[in-house]
Amino acid sequence: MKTVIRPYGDTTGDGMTQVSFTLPLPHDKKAEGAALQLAAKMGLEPAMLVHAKQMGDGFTFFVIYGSVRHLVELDKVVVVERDFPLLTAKEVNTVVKQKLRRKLSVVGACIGTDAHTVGIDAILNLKGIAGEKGLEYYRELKVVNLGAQITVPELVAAAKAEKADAVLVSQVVTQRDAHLHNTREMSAAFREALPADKRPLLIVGGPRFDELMTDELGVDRIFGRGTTPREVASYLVHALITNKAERKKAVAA
Amino acid sequence: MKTVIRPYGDTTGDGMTQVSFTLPLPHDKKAEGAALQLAAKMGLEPAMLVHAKQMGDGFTFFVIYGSVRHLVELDKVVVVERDFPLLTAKEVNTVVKQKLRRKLSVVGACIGTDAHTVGIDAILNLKGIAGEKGLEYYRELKVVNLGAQITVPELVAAAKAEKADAVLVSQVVTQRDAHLHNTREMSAAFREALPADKRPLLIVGGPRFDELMTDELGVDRIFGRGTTPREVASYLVHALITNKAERKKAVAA
Amino acid sequence: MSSNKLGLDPALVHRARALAAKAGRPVVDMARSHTTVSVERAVLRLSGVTGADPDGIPWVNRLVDAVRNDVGLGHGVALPVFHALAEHGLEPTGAELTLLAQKAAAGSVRFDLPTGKAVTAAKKASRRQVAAGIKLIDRNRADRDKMIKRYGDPKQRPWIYLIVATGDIYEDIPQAQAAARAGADVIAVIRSTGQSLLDYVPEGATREGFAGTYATQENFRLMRAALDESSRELGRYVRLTNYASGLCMPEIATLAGLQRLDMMLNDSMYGILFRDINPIRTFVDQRFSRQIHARAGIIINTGEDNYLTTADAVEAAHTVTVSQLLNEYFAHEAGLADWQLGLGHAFEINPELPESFRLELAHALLARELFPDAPLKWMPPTKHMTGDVFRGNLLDGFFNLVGALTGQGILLVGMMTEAVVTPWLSDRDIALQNVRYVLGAAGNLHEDFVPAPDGFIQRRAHQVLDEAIDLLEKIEDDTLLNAIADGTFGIMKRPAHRGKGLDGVAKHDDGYYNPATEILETPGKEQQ
Amino acid sequence: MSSNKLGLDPALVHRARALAAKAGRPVVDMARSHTTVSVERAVLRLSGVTGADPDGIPWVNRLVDAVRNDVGLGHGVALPVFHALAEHGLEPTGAELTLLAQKAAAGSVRFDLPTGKAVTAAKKASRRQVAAGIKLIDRNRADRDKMIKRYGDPKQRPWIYLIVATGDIYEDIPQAQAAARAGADVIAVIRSTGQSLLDYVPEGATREGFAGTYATQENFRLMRAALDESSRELGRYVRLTNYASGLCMPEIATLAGLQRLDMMLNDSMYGILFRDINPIRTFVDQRFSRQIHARAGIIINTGEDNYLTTADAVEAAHTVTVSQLLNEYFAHEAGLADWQLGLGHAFEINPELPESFRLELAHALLARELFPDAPLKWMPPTKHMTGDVFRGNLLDGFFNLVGALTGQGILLVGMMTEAVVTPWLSDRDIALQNVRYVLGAAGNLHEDFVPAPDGFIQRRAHQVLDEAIDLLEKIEDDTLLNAIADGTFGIMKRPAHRGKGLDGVAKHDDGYYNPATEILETPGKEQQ
Ligand code: B12
Ligand code: B12
Ligand SMILES: Cc1ncc(COP(=O)(O)O)c(C=O)c1O
Ligand SMILES: Cc1ncc(COP(=O)(O)O)c(C=O)c1O
Repeated sequence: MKTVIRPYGDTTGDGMTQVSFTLPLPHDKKAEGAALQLAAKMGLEPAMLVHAKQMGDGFTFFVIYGSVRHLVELDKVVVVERDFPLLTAKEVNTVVKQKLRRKLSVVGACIGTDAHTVGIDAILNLKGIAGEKGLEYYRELKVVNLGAQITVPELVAAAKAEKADAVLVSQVVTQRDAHLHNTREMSAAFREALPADKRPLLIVGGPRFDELMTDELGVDRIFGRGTTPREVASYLVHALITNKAERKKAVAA
Repeated sequence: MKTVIRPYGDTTGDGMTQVSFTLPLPHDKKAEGAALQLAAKMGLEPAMLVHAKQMGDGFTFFVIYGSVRHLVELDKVVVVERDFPLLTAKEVNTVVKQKLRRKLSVVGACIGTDAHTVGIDAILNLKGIAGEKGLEYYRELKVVNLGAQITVPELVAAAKAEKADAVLVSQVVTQRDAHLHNTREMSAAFREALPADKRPLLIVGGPRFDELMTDELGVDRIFGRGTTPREVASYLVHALITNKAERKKAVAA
Repeated sequence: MSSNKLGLDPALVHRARALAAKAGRPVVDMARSHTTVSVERAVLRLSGVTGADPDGIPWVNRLVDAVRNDVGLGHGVALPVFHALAEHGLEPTGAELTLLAQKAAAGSVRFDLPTGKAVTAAKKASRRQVAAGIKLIDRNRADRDKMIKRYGDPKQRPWIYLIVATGDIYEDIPQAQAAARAGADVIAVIRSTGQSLLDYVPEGATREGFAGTYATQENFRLMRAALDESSRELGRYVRLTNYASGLCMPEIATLAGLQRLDMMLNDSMYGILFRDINPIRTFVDQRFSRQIHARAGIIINTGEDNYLTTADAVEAAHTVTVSQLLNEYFAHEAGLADWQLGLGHAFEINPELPESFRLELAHALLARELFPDAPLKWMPPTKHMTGDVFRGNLLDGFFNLVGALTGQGILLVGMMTEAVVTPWLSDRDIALQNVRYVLGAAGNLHEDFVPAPDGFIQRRAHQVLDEAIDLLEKIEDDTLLNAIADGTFGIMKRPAHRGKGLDGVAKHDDGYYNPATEILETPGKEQQ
Repeated sequence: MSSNKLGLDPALVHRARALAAKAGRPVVDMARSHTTVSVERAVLRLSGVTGADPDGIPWVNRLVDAVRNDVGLGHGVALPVFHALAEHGLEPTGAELTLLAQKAAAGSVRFDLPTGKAVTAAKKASRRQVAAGIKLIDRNRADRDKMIKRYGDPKQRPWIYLIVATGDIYEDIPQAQAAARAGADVIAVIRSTGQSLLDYVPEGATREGFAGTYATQENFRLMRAALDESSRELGRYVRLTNYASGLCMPEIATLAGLQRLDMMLNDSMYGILFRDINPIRTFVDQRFSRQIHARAGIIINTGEDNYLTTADAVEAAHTVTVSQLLNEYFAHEAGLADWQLGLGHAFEINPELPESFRLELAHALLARELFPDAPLKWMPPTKHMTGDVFRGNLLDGFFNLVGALTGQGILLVGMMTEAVVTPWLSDRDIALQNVRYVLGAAGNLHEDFVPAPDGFIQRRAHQVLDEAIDLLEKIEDDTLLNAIADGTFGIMKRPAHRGKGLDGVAKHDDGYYNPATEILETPGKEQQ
């Protein structure tokens, strides 16, 4: 496969791209020029301003098409690839039973003022999602789903009470970076409440997270759009059992 | 007014922008990473990849939202502002009659293989557009509309025969830059066929032209999306009569 | 539009209504025999207590807490408060009541239950004072009527309802005005995510909500004033909506009446199901809040649409119908007229499902024909919206078309970015353009829409009604509270004695007195 | 779908058809008494002449030009060519005919009209040779039937028709295959902008079209082979379309038959109106090309949709109807069966116009009910599409809905980028998703769509039919050629003796002989 590619409109290498945005300007030639300036800064060259519509007094919406001059360098793409094997429920149960020799304890919640439970329920509840059963279905996992709008202190307390091996937190509302603030608050609270070796594995999930931000947010793993329960279960087994040695090392360092 | 602005999603300065494009990759994590890399190069930071859909074997369509970090510098916006007064039909006729003292001769056509005549007809034909009558309505203008798919030699010949003061050319098809090639061919042919002082004013129009490209294309003026006949008539009077002195100077230089 | 395109059997419809009344009655009885901190705070707000302590806790909260501490809530706060007022030589005015609250907070007032003549005096004083508050509400209603007369109602049905959700009232205002100018008939200011679980109403103009702006009296006032300006400008009365649901339902309802809001989200079960608020607390609060809305001429919007975000829109279609019937019963009981019932339902069927559009038509038409005189609030697709905004705008168009074909009263405008962000300015503009196109181009297509006799649409509607009746029978048998506990609505299981805010509920003691309820339940005298 | 939702008066419909026949008859007579360079070249192509000179001018052109130079076209080329062949001791095979062309181009052959027995010999030889060509067409038709039997037709009506337009056959192929995989039933390869005015058909595989790919025999072959592969893969016969219209209509029609294309754009007036091709040239070419299509089992697509890009879709609605009736008449006359008539019409009413959607329904349903057995080609909005691609996708959705509600046969899929670019890969995908949603969700809604008796839709349809009859009366009076000259269709004025290609027309002399016409007009013998 080539390592340098460009967007494709209808011909290889044409770089064709569509952009839309609003500028806080009434619609006139100058505003169109401003929109084209921005398109140029974004790398569209040449750019066609194909639609402009004034909204109210002082805003104009633009649609621009054009060829973007940037190259996509595939060898420099950074992603969180799944670095653990995808197990079946049976395999997960077997590993937990044979290696951990007790039930693996999971506490889940939707924290802060966020009340979107459908995502965390999809991961935890029996019903699951996309044809996969949720973690409750796994015989060797003990799941406590605290539900929505749980405060961080409540969550820490529950994690302690349940001797949680892993804490799963969902965040769906992202306006003003609510999800990032809440996650940071949560991970800080766990760091404060528990010594590193007693701290549960911290996992957050939600449709708008950047999976690369684990370090910045102080969590062990981030799951994004379209996560399935099996992926999470497999990761739990990997991080808490199969790969425990490495984890210990990392913590010590 | 501020001279530096940013796109507006729902809060002043948030920079919010929408982008979509296709990459020639099957859909997987790596492809999403590639899309995000491109978004970053376009200046979206942070960028949310909100939609990815594989099409066929080897292509994936992406929709990305995010805050674009570029600033729009209003004082650096370059546009072709109307630099001539907008006249009524009556005023146009009066100026032509009093100053030119003969009918102003206009030849129009859609050149090359382009057969989109609606645009040039809107400018030239009686019927006009957007409630404004076309140039045929102007008593003091003599309009010859050659129609579609006119070759450049045919156009030059007609311009000579009609002693055209101005030649109006329409180009709508832009695939593979057809409009640019045809316009360059046309202006080169006029340069070759006629000495500078005999050459008619060359005007091109069409929905996808960049109005700033006059020099590159060797024409006097470019009219874009939504042009009205009155603008064109006013420009003709300005360029050929009112402002003739300047034009002569420019030609001499 | 009051047609009979579905050929519903009137006897069946009557039976469904009767069952809903039977199922709802015990809950009403419960609501009539309990009060809550928020009901009592609402009474104080009607009496003119305003403002908050330096920590932002409203004086109504401090006062109710103090009374409760001293004598409990079982008699209501009116008697102990107005009794204390008299005892301390204060005048029965809002200002002096607020002073009393401050003193109480400082610990310099103790409350007692009056006895003998003092009871009559306290009752009279409190009733007079609350009546003054209700008079303000009445005046607002009259003002609204006048403005509607002057500026006119929207030319078309459905009314176009748009959401504003920046979190900052000062960003909300220009956006709301722009939306109105672009064609919105109703503006809803979405609330910050945390607010419904706050057991107090924040104060003042606010700028820091998350995914919504705090509902405060001042924000209400600012936005209503801005929309009055827009109404004048546009020659069309632009309505304002906010959310009553939550732990402060009665108070927010009251503030809405005091600031001339025009519609309020007010559902009998939303708080229970989607905010895990205690069911008893909710039902008690709900009844009072609806009495206020009835008086204020406010149109309520119920929340059945939400069920379809957690449950499947086809499987659970009948639960929407059941809930609408219950909401209707509770609303009538609280004094609301049919024109005030913006019963909710939504376009939430998986668009991949064959015949999904016709199923939507069946459901929407069923609601329309069951409640011919209610405006009905028609909610756009949310659950099956994705980041594919092009597809999103298309689905919204078909949603709008169902709205037009089935004569919905209030069309909540869908946003193509539903799955992405709270609406941007441009999203709203694109969405309104969508609505305008559909209503302009196909607004009268209902004349040519005739569900085939015994065809797909009719059969589906009949099936949903049958399922609704079956479910109502079960509920009547087993009680509504148990049904809620079992996850009947939105698959959310909410036992009657769990959830937030139960500690704010008190059973009426003998001699419970609430001047507001008294006035609201015997209309005529104070009402002009 | 053959319903009577409009309550059209059968007598009126009959009258409209009779008028069209009367108006069309003189044009048919003219076509029967003239030939053109392209008709004659088509005869040579059927005889097996292939290839081009080093400048890319096909040998059929060189040969026809040589014959014309020597003896004119009035007797057709068959006689002089096969006579010369015999004279030069060449065999009547494609290869030797091509050799003859090369010799003629080199000036080493002179053509004469045969006389006496030589006439019979030349006739016989040419007829045998052309019959072989037509046999190939027949075989392709049989192959198509077999493949349809094996792979099946699309499951749904309308068939989904998608355009590919890169200009490069090797980019077109993967895009066409991707489109087929994504659900396209018919792939149309748009032609390069200049081709229709070329008086020859380019040769070979081409990569440099503007906004379309050249129609060449080799490009046809490559694409048909690719789609055969897709048909196998998908278990559904994927049809291929190209454009016959233009100066080479008869030849391209022939090549389409020879390469098993399945549909062809073939309108009686498109070339006249939109390419300024001479009317007589067009009508002569058109008749021959349609006879070929009839034989090849190819479905034609007419071009009434185009009128609505230059004329107003409401004002000119009846001109579409008139043109459909004329196209039907000419098609029947040329031997096409009803199932081969993809008569065109379009969703081109200004979407800002009140009731625009219902007007579209009225027009589309009128076409449907006037031509109950024709597949009808339903064209998407183009003129009122703008750079607002979000709105564009919405309009396309409502266009798709009209298609489903009125039982259109062939749905040309609209692109949200219509006003911007020739379709991108992603545009096609978004467009197909749109179609799938509408057909899946509302494909059967026509069952519930019953235009109100004497309501808006019925009245509009009746009005358009009345206006069409009025116009046909005028045309019959004044001749079709004059009507065209007056700008009746698409506001384009095209006098009968102006326009391109008139010099390629010749009146039949006595003894004109065309073996292809002879075979095509007496079917049965050669046809299997
Ligand atoms: C359903 C829904 C609701 C329901 C929630 C019901 C419930 N019990 O959850 C109701 C109607 C109550 C609701 C209310 C509100 N909502 Co809401 N809602 C949605 C909606 C339509 C769907 C969300 C959903 O259920 N997705 C399906 C699930 C399965 O997907 P998911 O959450 O992404 O989860 C998957 C992955 O992300 C991942 N995952 C998620 N969490 C976790 C956790 C872990 C540990 C792991 C491993 C994985 C994981 O795995 C899941 C399965 O694949 C979205 C719009 C949309 N179409 O996305 C808006 C949306 C999320 N809501 C929104 C808002 C603003 C609200 C309100 C705040 C509006 C208001 N002010 O009134 C309220 C209040 C809610 C609150 N306090 O939080 C916004 C958020 C905007 C933003 N980006 O900040 C959205 C995007 C709509 C919008 N455009 O405005 N909402
Ligand atoms: C109508 C139309 C046709 C009609 C044309 C009829 C006719 N007699 O003109 C028909 C049906 C024949 C047609 C055919 C084709 N079309 Co066409 N057509 C359109 C359509 C729908 C509208 C164009 C239009 O009339 N606009 C209205 C006029 C008033 O606007 P305008 O041209 O922009 O003109 C204004 C200004 O630009 C300016 N202006 C324009 N010219 C001039 C000149 C001067 C001197 C001045 C001062 C101003 C000026 O003033 C005008 C008034 O404001 C567009 C899609 C769209 N919605 O834009 C496609 C479109 C232009 N067509 C397109 C194509 C590809 C074709 C075909 C090549 C397809 C094919 N291969 O078969 C054919 C062949 C045409 C050819 N040989 O050129 C593409 C071009 C793609 C591109 N960017 O390269 C478009 C964009 C559609 C698409 N997305 O594929 N088409
Ligand atoms: C009936 C009802 N009440 C309230 C809300 C909003 O509640 P909150 O402010 O708690 O998010 C909704 C949400 O859509 C609702 O439908
Ligand atoms: C009937 C018909 N023929 C031909 C064409 C295309 O012609 P050209 O290849 O000349 O652009 C069209 C365009 O849509 C058409 O409708």
